[in-house]
Amino acid sequence: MKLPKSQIFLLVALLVAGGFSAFSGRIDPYILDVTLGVGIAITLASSLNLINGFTGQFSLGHAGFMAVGAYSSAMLTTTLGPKLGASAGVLQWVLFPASLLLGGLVAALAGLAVGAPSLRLKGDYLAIVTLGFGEIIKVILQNVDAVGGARGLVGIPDYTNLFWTFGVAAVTVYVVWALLNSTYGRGFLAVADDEVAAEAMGLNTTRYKITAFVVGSFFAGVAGGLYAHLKGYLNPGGFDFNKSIEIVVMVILGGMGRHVGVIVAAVLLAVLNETLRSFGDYRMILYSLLLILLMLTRPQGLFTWTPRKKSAA
Amino acid sequence: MTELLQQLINGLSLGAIYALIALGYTMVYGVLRFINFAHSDVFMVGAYIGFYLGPRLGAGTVWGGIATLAAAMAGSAVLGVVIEKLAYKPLRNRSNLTVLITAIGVSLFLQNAGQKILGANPRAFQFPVPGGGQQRLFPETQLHFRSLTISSNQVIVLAVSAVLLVALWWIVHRTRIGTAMRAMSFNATAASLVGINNDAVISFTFALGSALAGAGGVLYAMNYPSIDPLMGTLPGLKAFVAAVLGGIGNLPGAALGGMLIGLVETFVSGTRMSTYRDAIAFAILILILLFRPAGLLGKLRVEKV
Amino acid sequence: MLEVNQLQVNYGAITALHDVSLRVEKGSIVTLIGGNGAGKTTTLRAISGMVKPKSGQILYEGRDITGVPSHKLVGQGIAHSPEGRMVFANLTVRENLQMGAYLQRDKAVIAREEEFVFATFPRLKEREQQLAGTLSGGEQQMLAIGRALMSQPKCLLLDEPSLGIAPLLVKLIFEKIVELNRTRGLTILLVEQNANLALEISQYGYVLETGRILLADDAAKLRADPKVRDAYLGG
Amino acid sequence: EPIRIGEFSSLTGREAGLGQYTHMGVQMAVEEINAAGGVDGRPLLVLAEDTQSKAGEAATVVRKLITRDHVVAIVGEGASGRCLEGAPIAQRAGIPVVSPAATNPKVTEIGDCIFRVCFTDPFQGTVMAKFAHETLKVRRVGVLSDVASSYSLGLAGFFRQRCIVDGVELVGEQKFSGGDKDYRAQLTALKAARPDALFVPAYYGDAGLILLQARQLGLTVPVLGGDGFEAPELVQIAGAAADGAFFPVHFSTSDTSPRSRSFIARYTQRWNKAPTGVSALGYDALNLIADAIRRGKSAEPKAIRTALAGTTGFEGITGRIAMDSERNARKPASIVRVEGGQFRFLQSVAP
Amino acid sequence: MASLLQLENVTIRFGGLTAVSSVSATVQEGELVGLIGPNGAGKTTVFNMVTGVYQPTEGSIAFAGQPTAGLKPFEITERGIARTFQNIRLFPSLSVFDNVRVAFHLHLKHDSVHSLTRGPKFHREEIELRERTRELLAIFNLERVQDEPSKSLSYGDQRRLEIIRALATRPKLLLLDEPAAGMNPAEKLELMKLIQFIRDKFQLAILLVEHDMKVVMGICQRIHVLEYGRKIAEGTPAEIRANPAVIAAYLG
Ligand SMILES: Nc1ncnc2c1ncn2[C@@H]1O[C@H](COP(=O)(O)OP(=O)(O)OP(=O)(O)O)[C@@H](O)[C@H]1O
Ligand SMILES: Nc1ncnc2c1ncn2[C@@H]1O[C@H](COP(=O)(O)OP(=O)(O)OP(=O)(O)O)[C@@H](O)[C@H]1O
Ligand SMILES: [Mg+2]
Ligand SMILES: [Mg+2]
Repeated sequence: MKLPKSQIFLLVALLVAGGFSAFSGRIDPYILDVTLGVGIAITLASSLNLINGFTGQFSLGHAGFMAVGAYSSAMLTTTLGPKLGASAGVLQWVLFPASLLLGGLVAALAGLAVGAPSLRLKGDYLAIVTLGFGEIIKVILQNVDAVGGARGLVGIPDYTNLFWTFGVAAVTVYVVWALLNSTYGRGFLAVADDEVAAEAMGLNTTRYKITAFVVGSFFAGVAGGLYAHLKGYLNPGGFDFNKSIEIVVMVILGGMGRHVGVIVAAVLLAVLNETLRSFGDYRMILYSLLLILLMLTRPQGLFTWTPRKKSAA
Repeated sequence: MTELLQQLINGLSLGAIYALIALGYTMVYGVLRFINFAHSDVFMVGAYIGFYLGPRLGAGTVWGGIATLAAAMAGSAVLGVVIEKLAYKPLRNRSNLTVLITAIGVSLFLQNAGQKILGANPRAFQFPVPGGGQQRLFPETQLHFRSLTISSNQVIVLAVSAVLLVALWWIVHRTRIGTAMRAMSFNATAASLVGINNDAVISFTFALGSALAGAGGVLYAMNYPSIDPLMGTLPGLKAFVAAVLGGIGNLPGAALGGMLIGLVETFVSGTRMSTYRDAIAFAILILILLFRPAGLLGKLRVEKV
Repeated sequence: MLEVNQLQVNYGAITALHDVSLRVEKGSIVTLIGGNGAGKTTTLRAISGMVKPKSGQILYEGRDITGVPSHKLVGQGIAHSPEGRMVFANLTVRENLQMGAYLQRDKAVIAREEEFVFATFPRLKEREQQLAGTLSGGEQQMLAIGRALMSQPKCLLLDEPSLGIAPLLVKLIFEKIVELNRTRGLTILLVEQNANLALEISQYGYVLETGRILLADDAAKLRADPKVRDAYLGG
Repeated sequence: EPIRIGEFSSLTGREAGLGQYTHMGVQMAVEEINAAGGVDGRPLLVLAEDTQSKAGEAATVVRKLITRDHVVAIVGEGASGRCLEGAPIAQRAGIPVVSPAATNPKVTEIGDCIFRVCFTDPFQGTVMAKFAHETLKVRRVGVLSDVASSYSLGLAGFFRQRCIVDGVELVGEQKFSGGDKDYRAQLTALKAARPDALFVPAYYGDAGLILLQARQLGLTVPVLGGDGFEAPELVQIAGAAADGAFFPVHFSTSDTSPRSRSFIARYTQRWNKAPTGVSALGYDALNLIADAIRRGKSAEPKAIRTALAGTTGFEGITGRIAMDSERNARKPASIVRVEGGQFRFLQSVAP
Repeated sequence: MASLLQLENVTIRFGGLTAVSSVSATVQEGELVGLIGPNGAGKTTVFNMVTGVYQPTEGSIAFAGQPTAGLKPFEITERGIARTFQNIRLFPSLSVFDNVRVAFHLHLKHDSVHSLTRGPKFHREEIELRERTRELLAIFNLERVQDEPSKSLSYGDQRRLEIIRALATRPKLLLLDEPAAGMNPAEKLELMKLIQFIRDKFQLAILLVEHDMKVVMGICQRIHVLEYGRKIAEGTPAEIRANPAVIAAYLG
């Protein structure tokens, strides 16, 4: 059977990730850490792009979904891992993906719970509700002793590697891309453009919005799982409003609803963050100035040469 | 009973400050349809202006206090206008999400430059007494009614907030520039077609909103005399929430939202549920929005198809 | 009164006007006709400062007003009733009209103009307190014209004033345009699809196609021109 | 060829105060050591990284310090949360970490490479409860702690445990969230419970306002705190309302020992302001590492670790330090009382 | 046989204002019916009630024999009513092509899952849809701008695109709200032909709101006239043209 181009892309991406992963032992752990961070950022930004960029909703709670995924996934590996008595390799290749899946599912569930009632809200009202949800999650995590409360969850095994990170990133990008590039998927864009007209064309706008929310949260949750097993430690404070804003910045800087632009923005911001480290406490000052400058010089998003909405699938 | 009353007073004085900041958010939003993230940092700068100018303006006396307050408002207004001109104006015809990012950039800049220039440590918002010792912005006394305690500062906060709110309402609803602001909020192109200078209106809006933030900063610092470059973020976030809760773009709504958030926080704080305070505040907010999708006093924009 | 010289306007990569020149004499009515996408709206937008021309020159009463922003032109006496109406949806009909007189400080004058608009469009009087956004399409069109009149312009740009207006009222509106032109000496640049009617009341006409002036002549001659009849007047 | 030592602390962000004071102590220690000819003839080079007071940064910067900068030991992160994030990575790489001020017991439980020069939460929580009970004769006590801070919750927990043992009644417990600024609601509720004393484990920024507002509300009972109270800003913010507060310090500026006096003088000279407890702890942490290198006669991480574990009588500014088997510094604490804006030494308490 | 669309005593009030008052009307299958009346008579409001944007305050609406009360707009579209808007509502940032393609969505055999798996069936359907989209665009000669975002079209072309988009939902009843607005007489003539062509080719009924009497009288089989929300007349174009009430209120 002839595989279409898009699926070949996905396969190749997965293979490349797997290939590199085999050498990860030889990669400088710091570079690896940053690279994995970039991969997670791509997943976060692409998944939020589905909600904020393509479907035109305004979520400010992506870090909340990420937290849900991170904690669920970490709880599974930290509680079940030691009991299984399996080798680290088995745990990394079997238990860990299961835990990522769990993180994604729990986050998707949360996405459904938040999305279903609140999607009739528009614009900033939706933003506030999602922001509120993120904060509620944070407060609850701070208060639950079983997950470490304010002290944080310690002792999470470091399973996150190149394969899982970039595999997930590739799958996310593929899913978002594939969802949109179909006649069905143009509906997301239509909802973003004009809800009244979309309804009149027979599109169930609520259904589209919920789908975007659930899929977006799912991948945010998976990204959370990766993050947990990269850092080895979780603290509720790490999933606050500022984290959500960070992801929103990637999406907007990338040009809202552009696949490649958002990926590049995610990479750029992560790399910028690291390169500026050498400037010590001027780092954030420079970072903020660069952010303003980027926006002023490329207001249409960094990478406008990527066609936004091609008619060809 | 007295505890309830005491909490009510505490909640109102906290809410009044949220209301002041929320008014600035709401005004800018009303005209430009975007959330000015840097607003909460203008609030911080306002407090620092008060901190540095206070001793020169005779802080500690009633008139000195008023002069300090006015200076902070003026300084913040200038800052607000400068930010608008440099960072937002070049993006005038772009989507408001684009502007949102520069606003976040400006916010980060003010916070971090603030930490570098003003120092990261909290400072005490107090002023030296000529003979030695420290004093507050306004002469302070505690008023006692039975076991109820009200600080004169709390009274000042409430009074100043009320005066500013009324003044603002008057400007927006009773003056020409106010009318222009409202017209712009509905349709900027049409507004320029009837002779409204959009840039002037926007500058004015920023000046006004930032002045309120500056006043809020000084009053906040007076009531909680510990200031630091990140002091704006939390009250800023809450004020933003208050503005939306009241119905973003709606002035009385912002005031009401601010008061409500202040009261909810205070009452929850005083109970066993205090650890869940923010969660409860947000849960209430979400519930209210689900039943009133345009906020408490907001009207859904009519859209005839 | 109004003179446009070799105007070019771009929207991004698209050139909407290539080389448009036209003149509107003081106190005259001039009509601009052309097919969809010809650039009629763009021409009006450029004159009233809503879009910045790439090149070319616009003179108003001898002054160069190229690139001057809309709000300044209102003060100089140019009013524009735009395509798409652009009423202030959340203000009432009355407030919309008063916004139209934003630069006018004399209350008596405002009241007089308001009377005039209400007399012209009694329907608006009936709907005085209704939010403009909930008006019917035709009612909004009346409001847009009325609002433009409120600034007491010397030169009025009308973009398809008859669009969405019932037949009886179309006649009425054209009568009023003539009346304004006669009694107040108002100069009018009219864009109309109802070309027959428009040319009937105009002294001069221009035909615009794909961003270029195709024909320019006395209105009566244009109406008689068989090519124009075929293409724009419906035979 | 300098000996490379890493440092990670919160130089910017919400807890920049803590990080910067620590960093100044570390910086001064290095300058002094190098001025005196270094360690065994080799100068020290400190590579400082900022965690921005943010979760997620510590893990990255510790990896960077280890693999990029090839540090042999790390001074790091006074905040317990971020220490818990960064330290496991150093543990895995076998690089010893000395935390200046992370008091959470979990920190040194990470593994045998993790040390600290400060006392722990159980220690100070217990000490303050004992002090309240025995010295102040408190029978009814109220607690106000910071829900977002593991430090604060930890102290409150150990304080509570000890109170139960001593039979002191806990009449009210309230929570706030760091940076709140308005604590009147909690204080009003606590006042209604009529305690004899309040225990407020909080950092000075919050604590100053809490003291101020408590007095404004007419709540005049003694307030007890943790080491987080110690900073000149406490008194600046609270003014006279700070008088009568009690808290334990690692190091007291009113300490009159020649060693302390000299440290204060040198520090003030160098930085133009007085040191705080964490400055002294940062200073001690670095000196302890230098001392371990000298004693182990090697700048290899393994040797440093072994030498650190064997520390018995290190004379620090914050007292004589001995490492116990849990790698916690065993050393006395002093309790001070605020009087007229000064921290007055009251008594010394041993573990 | 029951009518395709049946309005019975339909009334709607906005606050104190009765915008449509006890209107009854029908449209038969395959019929081309006009709805005319002065500005603000309630024509667009009738469209809004038929398509579920507003719910009538009183009275009932039935489509193909089924009451439509309580249905959401998209559910009504699913049953076979499509519309255009008086104030054009395209998807401004989508390309002309995608504006039409989205509207095919109702008759898709594939959904989100197929978009992901992208099997051969999915591709076949997509190719077919693309063909059909092009056919539709060709009706109005819009293939030349198919990759432009729809917001950059001129007013007249936007109107045409809206009609095509509505057709893509494959309606049994098409509601057109002032389709000829903004077109010159020559273009209007062309539009009239096209409307009739569409009706015949797609076998649908059309309800047309239009102020241009040439258009209405030229193509409608039957005309309803509203004034101040009430129906004042109904009949063939000839009857309407001669109706004194209509002349007084509307035609002049
Ligand atoms: N905002 C815009 N962005 C991009 N292109 C535009 C924009 N507005 C108009 N155009 C293009 O400019 C050209 C001229 O458009 P214009 O609106 O001036 O035509 P018009 O003569 O008014 O047509 P109509 O009779 O349909 O209103 C058209 O090709 C149109 O597609
Ligand atoms: N949502 C609403 N709220 C209040 N009034 C409304 C609303 N919708 C319509 N109306 C009023 O109902 C009346 C009928 O409006 P409608 O849009 O149906 O008129 P129309 O017949 O389509 O007129 P036109 O030919 O001008 O488009 C108008 O007077 C209008 O102001
Ligand atoms: Mg036009
Ligand atoms: Mg209508």
